[in-house]
Amino acid sequence: MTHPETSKTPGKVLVVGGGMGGIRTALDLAESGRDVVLIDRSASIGGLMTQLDRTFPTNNCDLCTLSPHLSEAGRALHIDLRTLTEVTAVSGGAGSFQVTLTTAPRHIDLDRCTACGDCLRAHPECVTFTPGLDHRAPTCMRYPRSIPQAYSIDLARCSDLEDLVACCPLGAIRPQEDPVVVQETFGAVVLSPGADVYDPTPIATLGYSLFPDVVTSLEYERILSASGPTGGKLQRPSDGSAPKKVAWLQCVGSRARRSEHGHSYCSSACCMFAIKEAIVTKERFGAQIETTIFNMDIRTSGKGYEAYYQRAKDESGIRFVRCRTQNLTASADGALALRYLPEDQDAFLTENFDMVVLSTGFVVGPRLRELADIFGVDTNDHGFARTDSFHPVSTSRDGVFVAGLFEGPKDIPETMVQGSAAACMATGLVPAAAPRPSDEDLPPERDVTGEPLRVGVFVCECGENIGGVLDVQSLVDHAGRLTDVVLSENVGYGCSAESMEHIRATIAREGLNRVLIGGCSPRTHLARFQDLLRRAGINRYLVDIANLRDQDAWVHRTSPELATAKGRDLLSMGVAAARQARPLADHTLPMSQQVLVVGGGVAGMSAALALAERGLRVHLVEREARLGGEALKLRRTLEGEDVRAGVKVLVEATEAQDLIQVHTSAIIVDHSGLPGKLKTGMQVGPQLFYRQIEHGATVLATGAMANRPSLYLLGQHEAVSTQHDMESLLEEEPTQVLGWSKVVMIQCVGSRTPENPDCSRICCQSAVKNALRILRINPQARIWVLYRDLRTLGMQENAYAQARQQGVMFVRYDPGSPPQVEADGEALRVVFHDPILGDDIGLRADRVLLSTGMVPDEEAAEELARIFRLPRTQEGYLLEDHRKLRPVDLPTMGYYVAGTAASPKSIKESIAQAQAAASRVQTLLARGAINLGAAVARVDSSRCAACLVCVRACPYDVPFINADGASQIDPALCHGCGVCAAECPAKAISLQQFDDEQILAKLEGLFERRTA
Amino acid sequence: MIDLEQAEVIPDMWREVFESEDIRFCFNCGSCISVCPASNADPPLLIRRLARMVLLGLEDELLDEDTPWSCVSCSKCEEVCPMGVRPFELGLAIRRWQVRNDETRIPPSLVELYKEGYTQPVSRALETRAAVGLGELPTIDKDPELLKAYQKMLMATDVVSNNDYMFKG
Amino acid sequence: MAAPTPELEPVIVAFCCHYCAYTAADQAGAQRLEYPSNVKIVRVPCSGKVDALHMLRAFERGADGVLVAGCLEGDCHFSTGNLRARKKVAQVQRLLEEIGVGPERLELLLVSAGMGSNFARAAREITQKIRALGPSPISEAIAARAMNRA
Amino acid sequence: MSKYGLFLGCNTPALRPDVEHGIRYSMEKLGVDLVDLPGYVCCPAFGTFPSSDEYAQLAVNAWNLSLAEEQGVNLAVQCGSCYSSLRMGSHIMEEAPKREKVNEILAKGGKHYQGKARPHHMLDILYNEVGVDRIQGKLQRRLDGLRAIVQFPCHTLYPSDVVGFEPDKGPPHVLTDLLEALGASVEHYSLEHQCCGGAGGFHKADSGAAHGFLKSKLDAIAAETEADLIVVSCITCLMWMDNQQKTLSEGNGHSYSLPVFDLNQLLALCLGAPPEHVAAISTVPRERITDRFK
Ligand SMILES: Cc1cc2nc3c(=O)[nH]c(=O)nc-3n(C[C@H](O)[C@H](O)[C@H](O)COP(=O)(O)OP(=O)(O)OC[C@H]3O[C@@H](n4cnc5c(N)ncnc54)[C@H](O)[C@@H]3O)c2cc1C
Ligand SMILES: Cc1cc2nc3c(=O)[nH]c(=O)nc-3n(C[C@H](O)[C@H](O)[C@H](O)COP(=O)(O)OP(=O)(O)OC[C@H]3O[C@@H](n4cnc5c(N)ncnc54)[C@H](O)[C@@H]3O)c2cc1C
Ligand code: SF4
Ligand code: SF4
Ligand code: SF4
Ligand code: SF4
Ligand code: SF4
Ligand code: SF4
Ligand code: SF4
Ligand code: SF4
Repeated sequence: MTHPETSKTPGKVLVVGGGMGGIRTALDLAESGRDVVLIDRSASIGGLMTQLDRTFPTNNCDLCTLSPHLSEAGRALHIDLRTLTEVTAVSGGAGSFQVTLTTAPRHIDLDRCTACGDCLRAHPECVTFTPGLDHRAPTCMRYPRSIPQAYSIDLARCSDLEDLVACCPLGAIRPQEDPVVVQETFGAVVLSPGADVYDPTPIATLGYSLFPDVVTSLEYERILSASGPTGGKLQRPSDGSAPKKVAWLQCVGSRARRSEHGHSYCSSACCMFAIKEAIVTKERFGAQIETTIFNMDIRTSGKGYEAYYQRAKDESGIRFVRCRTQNLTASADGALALRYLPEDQDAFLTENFDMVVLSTGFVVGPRLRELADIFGVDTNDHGFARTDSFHPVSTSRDGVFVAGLFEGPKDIPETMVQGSAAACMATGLVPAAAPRPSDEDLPPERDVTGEPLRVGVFVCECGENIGGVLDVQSLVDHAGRLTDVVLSENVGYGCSAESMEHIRATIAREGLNRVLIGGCSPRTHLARFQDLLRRAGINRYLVDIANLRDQDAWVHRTSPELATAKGRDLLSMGVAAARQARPLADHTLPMSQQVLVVGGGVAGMSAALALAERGLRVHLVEREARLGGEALKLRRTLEGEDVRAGVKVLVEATEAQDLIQVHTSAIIVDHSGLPGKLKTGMQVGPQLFYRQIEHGATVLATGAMANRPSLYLLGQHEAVSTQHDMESLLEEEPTQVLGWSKVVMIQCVGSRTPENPDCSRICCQSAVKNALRILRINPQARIWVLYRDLRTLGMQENAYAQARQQGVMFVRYDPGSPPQVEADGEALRVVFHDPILGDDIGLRADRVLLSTGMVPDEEAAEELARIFRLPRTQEGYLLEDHRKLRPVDLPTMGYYVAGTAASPKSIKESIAQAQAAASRVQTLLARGAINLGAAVARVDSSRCAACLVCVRACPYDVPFINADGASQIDPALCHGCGVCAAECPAKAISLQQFDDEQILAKLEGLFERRTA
Repeated sequence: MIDLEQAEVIPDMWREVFESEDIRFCFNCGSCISVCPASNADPPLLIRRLARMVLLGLEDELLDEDTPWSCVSCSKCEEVCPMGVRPFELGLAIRRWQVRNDETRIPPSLVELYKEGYTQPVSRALETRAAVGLGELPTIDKDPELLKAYQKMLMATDVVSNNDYMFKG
Repeated sequence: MAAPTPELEPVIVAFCCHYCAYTAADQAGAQRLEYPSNVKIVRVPCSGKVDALHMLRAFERGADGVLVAGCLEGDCHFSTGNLRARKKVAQVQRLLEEIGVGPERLELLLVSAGMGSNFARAAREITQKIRALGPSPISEAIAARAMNRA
Repeated sequence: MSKYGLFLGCNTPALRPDVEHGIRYSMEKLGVDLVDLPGYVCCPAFGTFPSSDEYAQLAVNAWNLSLAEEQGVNLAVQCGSCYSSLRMGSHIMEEAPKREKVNEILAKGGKHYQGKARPHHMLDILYNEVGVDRIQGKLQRRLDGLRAIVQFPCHTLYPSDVVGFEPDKGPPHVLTDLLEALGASVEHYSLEHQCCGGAGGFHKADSGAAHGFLKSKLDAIAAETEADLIVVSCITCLMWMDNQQKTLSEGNGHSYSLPVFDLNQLLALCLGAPPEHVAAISTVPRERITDRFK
């Protein structure tokens, strides 16, 4: 071991865990100017998501959504990424934690390794990050594009060390490496270490260790995944055949009281991922594959998830069976037979399936418990970090925050929200860092515009990778003969530190002004070479890469001559395009540092406070006369917290904050301006005085409304009320409750219906909460809860069990035959069907409580969306930019959403999203100016015919016809897709970095020889 | 239809039947019945349905149920029940409750057990035993004092003392 | 037809969107999946950026086949660029029909970034198809002209 | 090796004493001391006191357990139901207040149960105490060439946290391992882990269904294996699977005639016992197997 070294750089944040949560946190912190050390104990970052196929609710490929994030994380100057690293000791406190970090040896020098894979081919036994074939082996649970792009060596499994070291052409393998232990000081810590996935082996009846075709969901994801063990083919592990019938068994390891069956809470994400897996199975491998999901309740409570579920059922033809069967036998023909009795039927069925997927949930394993101990943070009985409703990402230890699965079971969107929220909280303890030295040290940029073209070509051999297939010398010679090429050479490993320096020096010495690298993929390496050009003193956009490795040598290994011929073509194309390259400037706009927060509920106040506490000036606009929103009507959370007290603290803090200007009784009436400098007008007070605010960012926290549909005699009979009404009654008139001998609660009243399709998410737990409160006052009361699916997510499931333990009866009803409620004098006559008894039950209830949930405030939301030009979902909630990866950002840059304005959620979730929104605002404003990159569309107004084609074509509604009668594209808004350029009939638009000249030049380059 | 205002309904019947709160944790998941051999019988033994009857306190219906008696005591339901309801033991408890409320439910074998100690003629199977080269066993009838003590003990149990007419004579 | 010399091998231009198709092509490499070297890839930000002009210019300069490749439906990084690409490919196919090049020489491919094998398969298939069709009339004319000159 | 009180229950000594003989024979050869339990009574079976009075059940359980305790031994049990009844009873009586209450009743019969004596199933003793190696060292003959299927006794498996003795989580294998140690090969089939359906009131409530249940097993064995015999380790399984083959064959067209053995019988045979002592009683003829031990 090396001696512990102490580096004192205060003002850093430590992020533990590089999954979705950790990456989001680190990115937000870095973007708001904080220095971050992001550690992960595994060899690459990405966490669970890297092992998944496609992820709900968008069902898109994880690789295309994840990789940009990973490279962002790898690139960001403020992020110090350390893999194979764990925390081994912690002392100190908020503002100054002394943390000991131990990095296990990778045995590969990251600066040298080019991820060529030679070591893996020579010694597969000891090189990890192998897409192996055993779908149960942890080593294969890797994805082929990892960050960092390097392998790691497991010395313990190596037989021939000497040979291993020798096989690496770059000498990157370092068997003698020791663990590195350092002590560093951090102002704040964010824990995002995820959770483990439940191992179903102990539940012997499920046959996991007996039958190869019984797999966990994670294994099934691997089988579906294009980068998985089967190469993306759906195959049964036993015999490689394609399954025709697949069954999912839900809640494996979850929702159990006996530890033999796992843990008591609901894992929250597995209903959705099972549905997703079934959909993907049908979509990708054939609609005729029968998919059945065995469940107790389907818990699809997220935004749009209910529709996802209904579509799965009605359109994809996925079958849902209510039975938690554990009768699994192998049938003679190698299939797996399941025997079950659907809840609403009276005949048992035995049915054969080719594969059975166990929907296993999340657990906190011993290593995570250890981590919690090291940090001394409180955990709940199940090992998850303890937080509370009003501090959703704060642990019991000051300065230590938490995000993602480690806080409780959740999916990616919720993880991303918490990741941003935790970043926000951490910024309160760590001021923005001074600009990185590398930002300043750059030489001035040489103006190359007038210069004659001087193209330099550098061809990599990349060891055997390119050199082993292509005739590199002939390529170098070929390139040297191309027009304007003044230098062409072989650089061995182009991206190694030595070669990079050589290329930089050569550019300067030879006065090159265009550069082409013949190497690997621009996707992975262009940024490095762009930085290199900038360091060499010329504009970063003057370089391109001809993809000789991934798209030539690697795919044509068996026909080297043809491959070399193609290599020549690629270089010709590259040089032709390079000759057309122009220096480009990144586009920036200055930005106002004020923030507008619309809506003064818990979300709006929390966002405003978080921003103000970090030094930003906030205008908080509330249409009502007082702050507080819906939460004012609540008394207790399920966990027993006093909501009124919590809201009071928020209101007082908001009103006391100098940097927050509260505008109550204010109505927003107009909105205009450019990104970064927006103007919003409102009318305030009874006199409707007009006021205008200038702001750089906007947070919408306008909430949703308590629903109140006229169903089940609501509003017509005294004894029928909503759960919402119950809140104050239970606190203020407990004696009323003493008189009730029977109470019936009806769930999903006005939610999960065609008019209001979303699940309201809060009303199942509210019913459980109120049932327990009623019993506390009147233990004699008999309570029935009539439900469709009981949706007590995460730890709420424990309260559901507690309610049953205390005698609350839960009976499922079918929406097709809902309960009947009739007046019976002062009381009510209720009749419902009990599927378990197969009979109707009738009773006289003293009270019927309706779980009416919430609905978007249709009028207000529509008006607001119109003023701010923001899209809404079909249901009427604000629509975020990306449901999964950017759940707080609205599609237009600079607008964010928080709380129930986005979708139904609890107070805790509303506040988390508010803090997340504050974090996103900080990342935006920290830049002082908006950098829009260089890939933007430009209109040559002299050619524009004002035909409106681009106006209609742009996916983001950017172009408009300006006062001069020509199309105008605001670079601040353009996303750079180039669609408008492609569509414009007058060819008046060009997309910089990809303009037509460059693309056409490639074609000319390719066909030069033939047409010449 | 079961009218909870009309039917014989005892709200706290579960306590009388099973004593333990375990039963109240049942969430009708169906694990137990999926593995139950006796769920193949007609009528099927459906433990979760019995649990529901107990919890609702449907006294009359439960007294009439024969299905608890078709259990093979394999206990697989106990193994698979995620909630620790102990369905097999619940079935036994229902039988006991029926026995307590309805003497015709008393298993006739109890009398044999009281008188001889065994459900089979263990002490009389001399020939069968001799045929395979085994002698007599020290069965309880060999020691009349002990048998008497055993019977005295049984007499101290509720089922025997409450129905002593069946056992005496 | 005479045995094809390398010079007479068909040339196929593949316009690949950066986020999915180009990544899939890289994936094919990472997995060492082989396909004919006739396919030459041009990287574009989005399949929706591929202009009729680009496709036609490729044919005009001698391409025997053109592939426009983008993300799966619903996955487009720019929301709907790939749908635009689909429309434009259909338009250009009609045009190719009219000018006698034949619509079957132009194809649209939608793949996700992880589908290296789909990309490789598509590359094999289009090459096979174009081989069967023979050189495009334009590239034939170009070749003939070059022969005459020689 | 330790000493056990042999708890025989009712069925074995009365109806299938050859199994008893087998146990006595093998245990002696393997150096396990077995003592009788004078005055033992029915475990009690689940259909008796456990179905009518919990304390009566526990008192009878405790009666039997106290007999062993008096001799300072644990119980060795072959019958699955006996084992389960005793095991579950002793488990319940681990709670001191319950045990005290039981002892009040037990005192009327002059007995006391301290909670020390524990029931062990024969498979448990053979596998976890004697061990496969020791058994193999003592074999005089082997079952080489025979193909068997096994019937796991449910009562020894479930609920695993109370009665289980399998060395690891996951599918049970104690019985198969022991059988393989004797040289037989064990074949697997789809319904392997399903109950035989023979105990309790199932066949009384619906004999058709109970027979159907067994029939599906036997059919699966016939279709999926080439088994020469069935091996069980519970007297109920033995009698049910053996006797009912005849019933099933009657008027069925198909005749079922797969010999059924208790593992202890095969073990005794391999350790040198004569079939007339340890494998004499059966419905399905089993000379096919026993002849090789003549
Ligand atoms: C089968 C399956 C399918 C799923 N499908 C979906 C889906 O379709 N859509 C969706 O939204 N969600 C899905 N999820 C849920 C989703 O994976 C999680 O919500 C998400 O990955 C959580 O991210 P995280 O950052 O909290 O944890 P993780 O992704 O688990 O990342 C945690 C990281 O921390 C590292 N780490 C752990 N301990 C330490 C330590 N002590 N020191 C340093 N580093 C440490 C780990 O190596 C890991 O890289 C699915 C989950 C599963 C199991
Ligand atoms: C019936 C019901 C029961 C619930 N039970 C629970 C529970 O038990 N536990 C729990 O944790 N959560 C519960 N919740 C959820 C909880 O109330 C919300 O999560 C939380 O109050 C949302 O806060 P918010 O700030 O996002 O929205 P809101 O509280 O709705 O606040 C939005 C604010 O914006 C204002 N506004 C709207 N439009 C405009 C505009 N155009 N201009 C200016 N101002 C505007 C509104 O007046 C309002 O004050 C329940 C919700 C309901 C409806
Ligand atoms: S550069 Fe060396 S260490 Fe890196 S992958 Fe290649 S052989 Fe392995
Ligand atoms: S109910 Fe909860 S634990 Fe069960 S599968 Fe659904 S999300 Fe997972
Ligand atoms: S009652 Fe509310 S939370 Fe429960 S399922 Fe219905 S809408 Fe969802
Ligand atoms: S490049 Fe794309 S985003 Fe930009 S204006 Fe054109 S169509 Fe719109
Ligand atoms: S498509 Fe071209 S010509 Fe038409 S309005 Fe847009 S820029 Fe002008
Ligand atoms: S113990 Fe009885 S109720 Fe339970 S599974 Fe076995 S037969 Fe069915
Ligand atoms: S397995 Fe347990 S919880 Fe499930 S239905 Fe049966 S008794 Fe109820
Ligand atoms: S998203 Fe659009 S840009 Fe992406 S890969 Fe696809 S077509 Fe292309």
